[in-house]
Amino acid sequence: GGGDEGGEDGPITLGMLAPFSGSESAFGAYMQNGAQLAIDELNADGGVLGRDLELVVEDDACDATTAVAGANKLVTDGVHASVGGYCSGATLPTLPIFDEAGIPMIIPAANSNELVQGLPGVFLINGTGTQQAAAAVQYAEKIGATTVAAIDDATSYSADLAASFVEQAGEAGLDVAFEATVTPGENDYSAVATQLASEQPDLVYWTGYYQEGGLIVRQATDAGYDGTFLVGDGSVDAKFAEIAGPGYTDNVVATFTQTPDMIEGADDWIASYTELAGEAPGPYSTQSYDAVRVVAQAIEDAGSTETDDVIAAIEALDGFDTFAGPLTFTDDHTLSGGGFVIVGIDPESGAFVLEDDLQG
Amino acid sequence: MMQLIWNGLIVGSFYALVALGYSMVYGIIKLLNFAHGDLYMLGAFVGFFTLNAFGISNETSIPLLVVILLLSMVTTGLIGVGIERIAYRPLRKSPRLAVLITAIGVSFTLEYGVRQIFGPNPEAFPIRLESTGFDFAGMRITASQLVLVVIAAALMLVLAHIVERTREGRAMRAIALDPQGAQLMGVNVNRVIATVFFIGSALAGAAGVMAGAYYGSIDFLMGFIIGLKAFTAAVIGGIGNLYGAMLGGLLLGLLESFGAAWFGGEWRDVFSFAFLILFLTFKPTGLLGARVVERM
Amino acid sequence: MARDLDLALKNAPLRAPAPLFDRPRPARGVFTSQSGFLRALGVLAVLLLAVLPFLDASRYTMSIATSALIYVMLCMGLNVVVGYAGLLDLGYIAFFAVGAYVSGIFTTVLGFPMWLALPATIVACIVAGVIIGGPTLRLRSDYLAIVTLGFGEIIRITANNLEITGGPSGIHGIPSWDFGGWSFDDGFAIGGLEFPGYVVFYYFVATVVVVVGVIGAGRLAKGKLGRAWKAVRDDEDAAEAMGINTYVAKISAYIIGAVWAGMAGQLMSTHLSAISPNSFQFLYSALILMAVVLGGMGSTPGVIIGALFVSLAPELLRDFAEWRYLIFGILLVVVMLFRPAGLWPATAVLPWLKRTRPQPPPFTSAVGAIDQGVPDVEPSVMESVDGLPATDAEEGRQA
Amino acid sequence: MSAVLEVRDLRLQFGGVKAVDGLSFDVREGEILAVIGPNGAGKTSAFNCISGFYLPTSGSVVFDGKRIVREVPKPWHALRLVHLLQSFGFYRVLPSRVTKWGMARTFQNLRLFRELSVLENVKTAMHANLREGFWSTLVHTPGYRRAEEACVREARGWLDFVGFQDDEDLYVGQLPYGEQRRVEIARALATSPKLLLLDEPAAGLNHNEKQSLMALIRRIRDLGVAVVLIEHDMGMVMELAERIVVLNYGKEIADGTPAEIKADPLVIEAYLGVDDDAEPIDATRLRTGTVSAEAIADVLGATAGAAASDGKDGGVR
Amino acid sequence: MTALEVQDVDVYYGRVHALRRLSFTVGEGEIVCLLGNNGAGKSTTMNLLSGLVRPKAGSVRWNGTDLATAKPWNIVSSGLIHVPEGRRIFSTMTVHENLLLGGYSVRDKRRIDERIAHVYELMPRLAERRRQQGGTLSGGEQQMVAIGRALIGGPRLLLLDEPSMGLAPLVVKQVMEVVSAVNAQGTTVLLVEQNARAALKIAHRAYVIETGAVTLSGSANELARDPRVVEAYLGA
Ligand SMILES: Nc1ncnc2c1ncn2[C@@H]1O[C@H](COP(=O)(O)OP(=O)(O)OP(=O)(O)O)[C@@H](O)[C@H]1O
Ligand SMILES: Nc1ncnc2c1ncn2[C@@H]1O[C@H](COP(=O)(O)OP(=O)(O)OP(=O)(O)O)[C@@H](O)[C@H]1O
Ligand SMILES: CC(C)C[C@H](N)C(=O)O
Ligand SMILES: [Mg+2]
Ligand SMILES: [Mg+2]
Repeated sequence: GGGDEGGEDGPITLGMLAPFSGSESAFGAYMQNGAQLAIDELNADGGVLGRDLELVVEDDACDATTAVAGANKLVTDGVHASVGGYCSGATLPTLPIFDEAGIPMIIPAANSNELVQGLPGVFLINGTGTQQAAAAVQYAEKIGATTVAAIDDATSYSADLAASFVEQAGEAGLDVAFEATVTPGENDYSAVATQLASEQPDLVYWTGYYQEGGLIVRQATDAGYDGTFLVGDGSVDAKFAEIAGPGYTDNVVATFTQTPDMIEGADDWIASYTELAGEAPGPYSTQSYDAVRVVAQAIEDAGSTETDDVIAAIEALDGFDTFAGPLTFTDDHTLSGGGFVIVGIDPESGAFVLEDDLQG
Repeated sequence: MMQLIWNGLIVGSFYALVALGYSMVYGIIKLLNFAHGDLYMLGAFVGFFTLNAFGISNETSIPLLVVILLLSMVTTGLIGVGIERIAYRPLRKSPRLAVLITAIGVSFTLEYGVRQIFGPNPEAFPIRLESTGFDFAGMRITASQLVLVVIAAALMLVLAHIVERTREGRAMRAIALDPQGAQLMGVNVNRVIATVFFIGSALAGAAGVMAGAYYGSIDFLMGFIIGLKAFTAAVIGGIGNLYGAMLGGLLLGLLESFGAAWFGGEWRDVFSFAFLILFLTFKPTGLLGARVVERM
Repeated sequence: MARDLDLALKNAPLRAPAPLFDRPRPARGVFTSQSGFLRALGVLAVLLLAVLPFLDASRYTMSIATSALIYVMLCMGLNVVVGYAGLLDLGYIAFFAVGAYVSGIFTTVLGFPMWLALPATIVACIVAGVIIGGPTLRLRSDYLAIVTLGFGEIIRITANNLEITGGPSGIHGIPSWDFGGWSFDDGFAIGGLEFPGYVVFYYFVATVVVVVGVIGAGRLAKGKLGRAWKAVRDDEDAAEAMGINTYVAKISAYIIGAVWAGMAGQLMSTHLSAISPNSFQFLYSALILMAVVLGGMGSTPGVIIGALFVSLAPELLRDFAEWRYLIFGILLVVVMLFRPAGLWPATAVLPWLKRTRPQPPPFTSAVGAIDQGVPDVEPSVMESVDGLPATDAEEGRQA
Repeated sequence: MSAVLEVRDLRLQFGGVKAVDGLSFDVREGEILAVIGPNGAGKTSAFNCISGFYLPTSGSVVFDGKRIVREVPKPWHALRLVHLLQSFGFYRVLPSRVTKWGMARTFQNLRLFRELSVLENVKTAMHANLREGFWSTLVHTPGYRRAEEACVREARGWLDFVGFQDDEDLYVGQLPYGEQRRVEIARALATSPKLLLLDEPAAGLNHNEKQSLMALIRRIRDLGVAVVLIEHDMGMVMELAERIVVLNYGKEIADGTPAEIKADPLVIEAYLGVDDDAEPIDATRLRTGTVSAEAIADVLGATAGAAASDGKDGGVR
Repeated sequence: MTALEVQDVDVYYGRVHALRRLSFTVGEGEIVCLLGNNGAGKSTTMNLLSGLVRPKAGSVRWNGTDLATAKPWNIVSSGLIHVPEGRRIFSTMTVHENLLLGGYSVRDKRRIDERIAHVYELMPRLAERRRQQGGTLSGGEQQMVAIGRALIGGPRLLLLDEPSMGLAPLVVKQVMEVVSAVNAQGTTVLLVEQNARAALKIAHRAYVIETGAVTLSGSANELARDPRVVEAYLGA
C-alpha cells in the first residue's frame, strides 16, 4: 500500500481533512488542535515505534471536489493514516481514494450512516446517526414524552439523524407530530417556531448545528413553545447558550458523547488544550485527539505502518481508553455502544454538562 | 394564517431594507453588487466590535441600540464609499461583467477578512431586543417587530421620495441612463455615485445591526444568503425601482412564509423561485420595473 | 467551383456582383497570423497534457489536473452562453448537476455502464436547456440573471430533497468507464510503465473529451451559428433584421452550453465517484462565470486560462490555509482592475502582429468614460482593449 | 409592374398617441419611393410595423403576396397574453422571417454589430441563406468549407458594390460615420432582398457623401430591388425618388411625383416651408409664425445676464 | 474680445490621433461654425471643450479659465453648455424631467420653471408630449428636447453638435432661427453642422477642420464663396 511511501525512518505522518473555509470552517481548528495536542503528547513520550508523529492538515471546505483534491494530496504526501473527516458529504468521496491507497481512516466526526460501507480501513469514532437517534428516543421515553417532532437543516448528517430518529420513535410507539427542514445560514426560523408553538410536541429533536439551534430555541420559546428541546451533537457548543440568550436554555438538552469536563482529569486536558490553541476546546476536539491516539496505539501494536497490520490492530483494540469511554469497534467498524449520554446546559457558564448517562 | 402573513412581513422587511440599497446601487451604475450582503454583515460586526470594546453584553437598552445603529451606518456607509472608490470606479468604463466579478472578489475579501479578524465562529450579538409579545388579530406580535417594521417603512418611504421627486434623485436616474450625458447637465457624477453608495451601504449596515439585535447571532457569512434574497427581491420588484424593491422584499418574505407552510421548509425556496420565474415570464420587467422602449 | 459556391447559398435570389478585386489570402504561418499562432499554441497545450503523467503521475497532480480539465470544459460551455450569445447565466452549475446526477443515477441506480449514460446525459441536458431557455427568451440582462439563478437553486434543492438523488448525501460509488469486463479503474501496464486507473481516466476520457469540447465550441463560434450568437449579443433587433431568429439562436446557445456542462458533469461524477448537492451551490456558478470573465469572454485561450486560474488558484494557495480565500478575493479584484477585459480578451492582437491587424475601438457606449479623459492604455503582453461595449448579457444600448 | 408591398389602412397607437393613423400605399417592383413628413409624423413607426418589429393596432401589410401582419381583434390588445404571444410571432411575422422573405432595412440610428469586424457584419446577414448545419460545422466538412468560402466571397462582393474600400477587418466602430452607413447598406443587401427600407440614410453625411449615396441607391434599384427611403434632405428626395408619400400626424397627406409634391400647398405648409433659401436669416427679422422673437427673448431673458444671476461666479471652479 | 481660445491641442483615442495641433478662437458674442468631413474631429473638439475628453498637449482657455483640467460639471455650471451629438436624451425619463435636468445647475427654481414654460411655447410639440418618455420620441422630437434642455441651463457659451441632424426642413430653419436669436441675446455659439448651407447663413465666422487640424478659416461669407468649400460642403 501507499501507506509506507514516507519511508521507514522519517516521522509517521497523519493526514487530516477538515473544513477550514466555507460555512463549516469553525470546526476545522477545533479538530486540528485536538489532534495536534495528542501528537505533541505522544512525541513528548518518545513517539511511536521510536519515530515522531506529524500532522498534515488539508482543507476540505466541506465540499466534495475540494475534499477529493485534498485527499489525493494527502495520499501523494504519503500519510500513513487519516484522522480527519467532519462533513459526511465531503468525506464520502474520499473513502475510495484512501482505500485504494491503503490508508486507514479513523473518522473523528463525520457520522452519516452512508459512511458505513464495509470498507476495510474505515473506522468511525463518533457514534453513528442510528446510535445517536436511539439515545434520543430512549431519552424521550424516559421523560415520558408522547409526541415528538424532528427538525433538520437539510445537510447529510442532519437529515440522516432526523430520519433515524423519526423511524425509531415510530417503532417505539411515540407519536411523531411533524418533521421539518430549515435552510441553514438564515436568521429567521419563525415558520418552524410557529409550528412548534401550535403543535406543542412534548419533545423536539433538532439535529443541525448550534447557530441555527440557538436561534430556533429562542424563536420557538418566544412563539410560545415550552416542551423539551433536544439537540444533536452538532449543536453541542458553549456558543449555543450565548446565541439563544439567557433564560432560553432551561429546556435544552443534547445527545452527545462524553465531554472532557465529564471525565476525571479533564481539567488538565482542557488547560493544555487551551494553552496550545489559545481558546477552549470545541466540538470534536476530543474525538480528534482520540483518533490520533487510536492510530498511534494501533501502529505501536502492529509494530509497523503496514496497512493490513494496522487495520488488524485497530480491529483488535479492546476497551481502549477514550473520552467517550472504553472503545471497541464492531464488525462494521463503528463504536460498539455509541456512548451517547444526555447533556444539559449549565445556566451559569452556558457549557453543556452531564445530565443523564442513560444508564438507569 | 395571520401569523404566516406577519412572519412573512417581518422577514420581508429585512429583505426590503437590504434590497433597497441593492436596488439603489444597481439603479445608478447597473452593478449587481454582490458585496452588498457583506456590508450587512459588516454593519453587524461593527456594532459587535464597538460593544465588545466597551465590554457591553446582554444589554436590552433601545437608546444604546440606536447609537450603535447610527455608528454602524456611518461606518459601513464610509466603507461602501471606499469600496466604490477603490474597486468599482476604475472600472466604470469596462464591461459590466468585469465589475460584477470584482464585486464577487470584494465579497470574498470582506467575508474572509472578517473571518481572519473575528474568527469563523458565530458570535452572540451583545444587544438583544426585548421579545415579549402580545396577541393581536390572531398574530403574535412583539414590540421589537413593530419597531423594526416602522423603521424599515420610514427609511424606504424617505428614500423613494428622494429618488423619485428631488433634483438629486433625478440626477441619480440620469446617471443610470447615461453618465456622460448627465455630466453634460452639470451633474457631479462621482459625488452622486458616492452618495448612493453611502446611503445604500448605510442601509445595509443598519439592517445588519437590526438583525443582530433582533435575532441575536452574527457570523462572517451571514451576508451571503440575505444578499441573494435581496437581489431576488430587487428583481421581483423591478430592479432599480425603489418602491419595487420594497414591494419585492415584502412579497418574497410572504412567499417564503407561505411556501414553508404549504410545502415544507425544504421546498420553500423552490416554491418562491418557481413563482418568480413564472411571474417574470409574464411580466419580464418585474412588478414596477420600467419598460425600456427601444427605438429602431 | 463557382457552382459549388452557389449551392452553398440556397435560394438567395439576389447575388452580389462579383467582387471587384481579389483580396490577398490571409497569412497562415505560426508567427505571421493570429490563428496560426493559436493553433500552434493549442497543439503545444495538447502535447503538454499528454506528457504530464510522465512528468508527475502523483495522485494529487492527476486529480487536480483532471478537475482543471473538467473546469475548462464547463467554462467553454458557459462561454457559449455568456461570451458568445451574451446571456448572463448565474445558474450554470445546474446543467453540471444534471449531467452528474443523470450519469450517477444511470450507473448506480439503474446499473448501466458509464458510456451508455452519455446519450442519456445529453438528452437530459437538451431538455434542461430548453426548459431554462424557454421562459428567459424575452428577458434581458439582470432579469435573466435572476431566473437562471433561480433555476440553479431549484435543481440543487430538488436534488437535496429527492430520494433517487440520494438526498443531501448524494450518490456514491459511481463507477469509472468500463467496457465489458474491463474498466479504466483497473489500469494497465505497458513495457514496465504502470498506468493506474486515475491516470488512464485522465488520459483517455478527460483529455480527449475536453480537447474535443474545446475545439468543438471554438468551431461552432466561427460558423453561421456563432455569428448569429454574436449578433444577438451585440444587438438583438439588428440581428432579427438580419434574418436571425433570435429565439432560436438563444435557445441553441443554452442547449449547447447545457450539453457541454452535462458532459463535464459526467466526467466529474466519474472522477469523484461521489456527488452531493453541496457541490452545486450558487457559489460555483459564480466561480465559473468568474473564470470566463476573468479569462476574457468569447476568447478560447482566455477562457481556458480563466478556468485554470479559478480551479487551480485555491489549490495552489492551499498552503496559505485559512488565508486563501482572502488572498483569492484580493487577487480577483486586482486582476480585474488591471485587466478589465480579461486576461486574454477576445479582441487581443498578438503584439508583433499589431501593425498588420486592426485594433479594436475603445469603449464608447453609454456606460462609458466618466471623468476619465483619454485612456492611455499601454499594452502589456497582448494589446487589449479596455472594454468594448459590454460584451456581456446587457443591453448596452441606448434608445 | 406589380406591387411588392401593399400597406392598407395601417394604424399604430401608443396609449393616446396615434403614431400611424390609417396609412395605405403600395411599393412597385424596382422603384424608388420616398416617405417624407415632419418629425414625429410616424415614418419610422410605419417602417417598424412593415418590417415586423411592431404589432400594429390594425391594418394589413402584404409583402410579395404574403401577409406580414394579421389583425388582432381590438379588445384583445389589452390582454397580457396577446402581448406575450405576439412577441413569439403570433399575430405578426417575426422580423427574421420577414427578412428571410426578402425585405431588408436599415435603422435611423446606426445599428451595426460593434464588436464584429466589417466583414463579419456582412457575413452575419447571410444567415438565412447559408447552408451550414451543426454537424458540418463541428466536423468542418467540405460542404461547410465551401459555404464559408461562398459567404466570404458574397460579403466582399457587397462591400465592393457599396464602394467600401477600407480594411474589411476593421471593427465598425473604427470607421467614420459615412463608411458605417455604407456597411449598413451592404449588410442589408447581403440578406438578398427584393425590397430595401432605408431610414434616413443621409443623416449626418456631408454634401459629397450624399452624392455618392444617391448613386449607390440608384445602383441598388438597377439590381431590381425596390427601395423605400425616409429622408429629410429634400434635394436628395426630389432628385432620387420616383414617387413620394407624405405623412403628417400619422396620416398620408399626399402621394405623387416629386414635381406634384413640391407644388402641393398642404405639403409646403406642413413640411417644406417657404423656400427662402436665398435670403440670409437675420436675427432681427424673425417671423415664421411658430417662433416669435419675443418668445425667444423671453426664454433667454435671463440668459444675457444669466450666468451671474444664477448665483454662479462665472468662472470655473 | 476672445472668449474661447484653443491652442495647439492634441487629442488621442488610444492610438488614434484625433486632433492634431488644433487652434481656433471664438469671440464673445459670435456664432462660429465648424465644418468638416466625417471623422474630422469636430465632435472631439466639442467634447474637449466640455471636459469629456482631455488634451494630451495644448491649452484650452475660456474667459481666462483653463478648460483642459476643469471637471465637466464645473464647466457646465460656469455657463458652457454642450448639446452633444446623438442627442443623448435620458430615455426612461419624461420630456419634462429631461428639461428639469437641463436646469440642474441653476439654483433658482422659479427661473427653471419660467424657462421651461418658454421652451414649451417655443416648441409646442414638446408641450404636447411633456409626459412621454424621452426614449419613445421620434428622432426629431428628441433633438428638440436636447436643444430645449440646453436653453434651460442659461448658456453663456453654447456648443451645438449637428443640431439639424434628422430634422425636417421647416424645423431646421426654426432651429437656426433660435440659434441666432439666442446669439442676439448675448450668448456665444459654437456650431458644428453638416448642413453647411444653413449654418453658414447664421454664422459670423467659420473654420474648416480636416483630419484634426484647421485647414481653412474666415468669415462665413468668405467661406461660403470659397470654391473649395463650395465643392466639398455646399454643392454647386
Ligand atoms: N413607444 C412609444 N410610445 C409613445 N409614443 C411613441 C412611441 N414610439 C413612437 N411614438 C410617437 O409616435 C410618433 C411617431 O414617431 P416616429 O418615430 O414614427 O416618427 P418619424 O416620422 O420617424 O419622425 P422623425 O423624422 O423625427 O424620425 C412620435 O410622435 C413619437 O413620439
Ligand atoms: N471614442 C472614440 N474612440 C476612438 N476613436 C474615436 C472615438 N471617437 C472618435 N474617434 C475617432 O476620432 C476621429 C474624430 O472623430 P469625431 O467624432 O470627432 O469626428 P466628427 O468630425 O465629429 O465626425 P462626424 O461628422 O462623423 O460626427 C475619427 O477618426 C473617429 O473615428
Ligand atoms: C456533527 C457532525 C460531526 C456531523 C458532520 N457534519 C457530518 O456530516 O457527519
Ligand atoms: Mg424616424
Ligand atoms: Mg461628430
